Amino acid sequence: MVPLWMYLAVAAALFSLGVFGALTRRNAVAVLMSVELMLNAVNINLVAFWRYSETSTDLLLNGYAFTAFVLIVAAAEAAVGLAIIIMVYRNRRSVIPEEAAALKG
Amino acid sequence: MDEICTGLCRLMVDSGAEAGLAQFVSLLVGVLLVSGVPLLTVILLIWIERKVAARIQDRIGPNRVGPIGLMQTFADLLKLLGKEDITPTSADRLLYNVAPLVSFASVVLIWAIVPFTPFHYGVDLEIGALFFVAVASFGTLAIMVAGWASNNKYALLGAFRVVSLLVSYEVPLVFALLVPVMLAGSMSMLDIVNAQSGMWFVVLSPLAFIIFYISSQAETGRAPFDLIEAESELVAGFNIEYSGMKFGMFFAAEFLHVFTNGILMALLFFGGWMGPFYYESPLIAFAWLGAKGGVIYLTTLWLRNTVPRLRIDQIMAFNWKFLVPLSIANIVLISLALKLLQELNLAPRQLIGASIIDMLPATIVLLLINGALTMYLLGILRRRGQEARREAQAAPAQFARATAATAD
Amino acid sequence: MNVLNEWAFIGVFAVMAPVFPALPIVIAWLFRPRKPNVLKSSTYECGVETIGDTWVQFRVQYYIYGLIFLVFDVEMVFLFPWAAAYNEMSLFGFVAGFLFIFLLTDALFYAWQKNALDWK
Amino acid sequence: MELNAISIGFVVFTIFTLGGGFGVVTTRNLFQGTIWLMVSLFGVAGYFILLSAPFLAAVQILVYIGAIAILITFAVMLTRSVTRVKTRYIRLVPSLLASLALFLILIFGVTMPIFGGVSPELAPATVASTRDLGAALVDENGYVVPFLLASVLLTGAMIGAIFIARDDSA
Repeated sequence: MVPLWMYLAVAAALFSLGVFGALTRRNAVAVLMSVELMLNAVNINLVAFWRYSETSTDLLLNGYAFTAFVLIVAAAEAAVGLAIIIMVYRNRRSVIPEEAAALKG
Repeated sequence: MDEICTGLCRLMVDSGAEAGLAQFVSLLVGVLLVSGVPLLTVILLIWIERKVAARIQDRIGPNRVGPIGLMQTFADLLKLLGKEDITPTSADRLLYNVAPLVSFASVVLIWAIVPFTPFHYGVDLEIGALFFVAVASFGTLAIMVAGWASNNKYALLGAFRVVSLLVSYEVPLVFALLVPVMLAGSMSMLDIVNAQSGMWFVVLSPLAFIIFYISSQAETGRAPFDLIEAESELVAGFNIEYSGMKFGMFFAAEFLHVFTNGILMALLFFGGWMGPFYYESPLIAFAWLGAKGGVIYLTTLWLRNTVPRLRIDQIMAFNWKFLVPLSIANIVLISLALKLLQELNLAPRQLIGASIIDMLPATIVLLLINGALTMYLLGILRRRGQEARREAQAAPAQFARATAATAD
Repeated sequence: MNVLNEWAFIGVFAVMAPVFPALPIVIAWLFRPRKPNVLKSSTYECGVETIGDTWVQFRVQYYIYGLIFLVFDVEMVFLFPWAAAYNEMSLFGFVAGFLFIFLLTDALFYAWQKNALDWK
Repeated sequence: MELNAISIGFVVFTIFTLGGGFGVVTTRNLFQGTIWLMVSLFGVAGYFILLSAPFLAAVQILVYIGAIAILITFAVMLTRSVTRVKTRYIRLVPSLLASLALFLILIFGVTMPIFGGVSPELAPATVASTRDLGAALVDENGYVVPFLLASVLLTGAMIGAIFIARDDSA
C-alpha cells in the first residue's frame, strides 16, 4: 500500500509547480492553466485524506463530494476566465495580464 | 474478471509461477481476448461497409479479391504497407504521430466494458456507462491534436469544425444515456442489460433511443453529419496531411466506432444478449448481441448512404435548439412519470429481475408519454416547415441570399 | 482490492490499446519507400503556396459552443449519481434533482434568447 | 513499498502528473502546454482510481480532457498574439525561490508529524459507491444546498461567459 504522505508530497509538488507557473508566465491562458494545476493538487489531497480517514466507511462522503464541487468550480473558473481573456484580447490585442490594467487606480 | 482468466491464473500459480506474474499474464490474455473481438471485426466491417454502400448506390462493390471480394481489406492493408508516409516538414512530429494512435485506442478501449454474454466480459465497472463517454473524449482530443499538429490551415479549420460538432452532440448523447442509467439504477453495463429482463428500454423510452441514435451518428461523423469528410469544403478535414497507414488508422477507428455504437445501443436499449434461449448457451447469447448490434449497424450504414450532408449552421441549430431541449424534456418527463408510478406501487422499484407483468403499467404510461411528446414535436416541426416554405415562396430572391449568407 | 483488480485490467488494456494501431504503422515504417522531397513534405494546399501562419483568426462561436458544452458536461457530474440513486430516492431528493436540471435549462434559454446558439 | 499493481500505478501516475505539470510551466507553445496539462490531469485521474474513487476519475477525464482541454484550445486559437510574447517568464528568480520555499514547507509539513501526525497507512476496506454519492447529494442532511448552489454557479458562469464572449459587432 502506498502511504498517505506520498500522495500529499506529490500534491505539494504539483501545487508548487502551479504557483510557479501562475507567478511567472506572461500569457494569461498559461496562468489559467497553472491555476488548474493548483486546483488539482488540492483535489488529490481531498481524495487522499478521504480515503485514508477512518470515517469513510460510514457514508461520510465529504472528500468525495468536495472534490466534485471543486471540479465544478474549476470548470466555471475556466469558462469565465477564458471568456474574459478572449474579450480583453479583442479589445486590446493582448493576452498579457499586466497590460489589462484599465481598472487600476 | 473473465472466466478463462481466473482459470489460467490458478493454473499458472499451481504450476509454480509467481503470483504477481501469473496475475499479469492472465490480465494480458484477458485483454487480448476482449480486444480481439473489435480488432477482428474491423477487418470484416470495412468490407461490409463498402459492399453495403455499393449496393445502395446500385453498384457491385469489391468483388475481385477472394470470394465476393472478402480479401479486399487484406489487399488494401498490403497496399497501405507499401505507401510512403509523408510527414510535412512544418508538422509537430510527436503529436502528429501520436494522434492516430489515440484515436484508434479510444475506440478499442470502449470494448473493455462490453459484456458479450452474462458471463463473458472484460470488466464490469461500477461506472461503466460513464466510462465509455469518458474514453470517447480522448478521440475528440485526438482530432484536435491531429488538426493542430499537421500545421495546415485546412486541417486546423476542419478539426475545429469537427470538434465543435462532436462536443455539441455529446450533450444529447449523455442526456439520452441518463435514461437507461436511471431505469436500471446503476451505471454498470451488466446491471443495465439485466434490468431489461422485463421490458427493453427501447420500449420504455423510444425517444431516448432515437436521440442516442442520432447523436451517435453525429459522434462518428457520418452523413448527414459528415463534416469530418466534407471533401468539397475542407479538402479532407482534419486528416488532410495524413497518408499511408496513419491515415488508415483514422479510417479504421471511424469504421470501428460505428459498429461499437451499434453494440452499445443494443446493450443499452435492446436488452443486449436477451432473446429466446439465451440462457441455454453463451454462444446463443453472444449471437443475439451480435445480431442486434449488426442490425443497428446496418441501419446506420443505410442512413449514411441515403441522406445528403447538412450545413454546419443547420447541424448546430438542430442540436442546440431541438435535440438538447428534447432530451432534457424527455428525461424530466420519464423520471417524473416513473417516480409517480413507483409511489403508487404500479411499477417495480428494482427493474433487475422484474417480469414483464410487473412492467406492464409502467410500459403503457411511458409509451403514452413518449407518443404525446413525439406528436407535439412533429406538430412544431410541421409548423416550422410550413413557415419556411411560405417564406421561400414569398421572397425567393431574398431567401436565396439569406441562405447563401448563412452558409459558411 | 476487487475494484482495483478491475482497474488493473483497464490499465493493461489502456497500455495495449495504442499498441494495436502502432503495430501496422511500425511494420509499414519498415517496408515503405522513403523518397521525400521539398514539394512532397510541404504543407498541402491544393498546390497553392501557403501564405502566412496556420493560426488564422477563428470565430468566437466555436468558443461559445465549447462553453455551453462544458457547463452541460459538468452537470453530468451530478446527474449521473442522481440517476444511479433514482430508484431508492425520496421525493425530496427527486425534486432537488429537478430543480438542478431546471436551473441549467434556464442558462440554455438565456443563450437561446441572446442568439448565442446561432452559427454566425 | 513493495512491488505490486498499486505501487507501479503510483509511480507511473506520478511521472504523468509531475512531468505534465513541468511541461505546462515550461513550454513556450500554448497548445503543447494544453496537452501537457491534460497529461498531468490524466495522472491525477489515475490517482483517483488508486484511491478507490473511479467515479471521480471518470469525471476528471470527462470534464478536463473532454471539455476544458477543448475550451482552452479554442481560446488559444482565438487569442493569437499579434506581437509575439518574447519573454516567457517575468519575475523568474523571486517566483522560483518562492515556490521552492513553499514546496519545502509543504513537504516538511507532510512528512514531519507535527501537525497532528500523518501516520495512517491503513485504508478502510469498503468504499462508498457512486449510488451513495447520488443519494447523499440530494439528501436534506447531506449536500443538497451545495448541490443546488453548484447549479446556480454553473448557470451564472454560463450566462456571464456568454455575455462577455459574445461579439456584438459581428
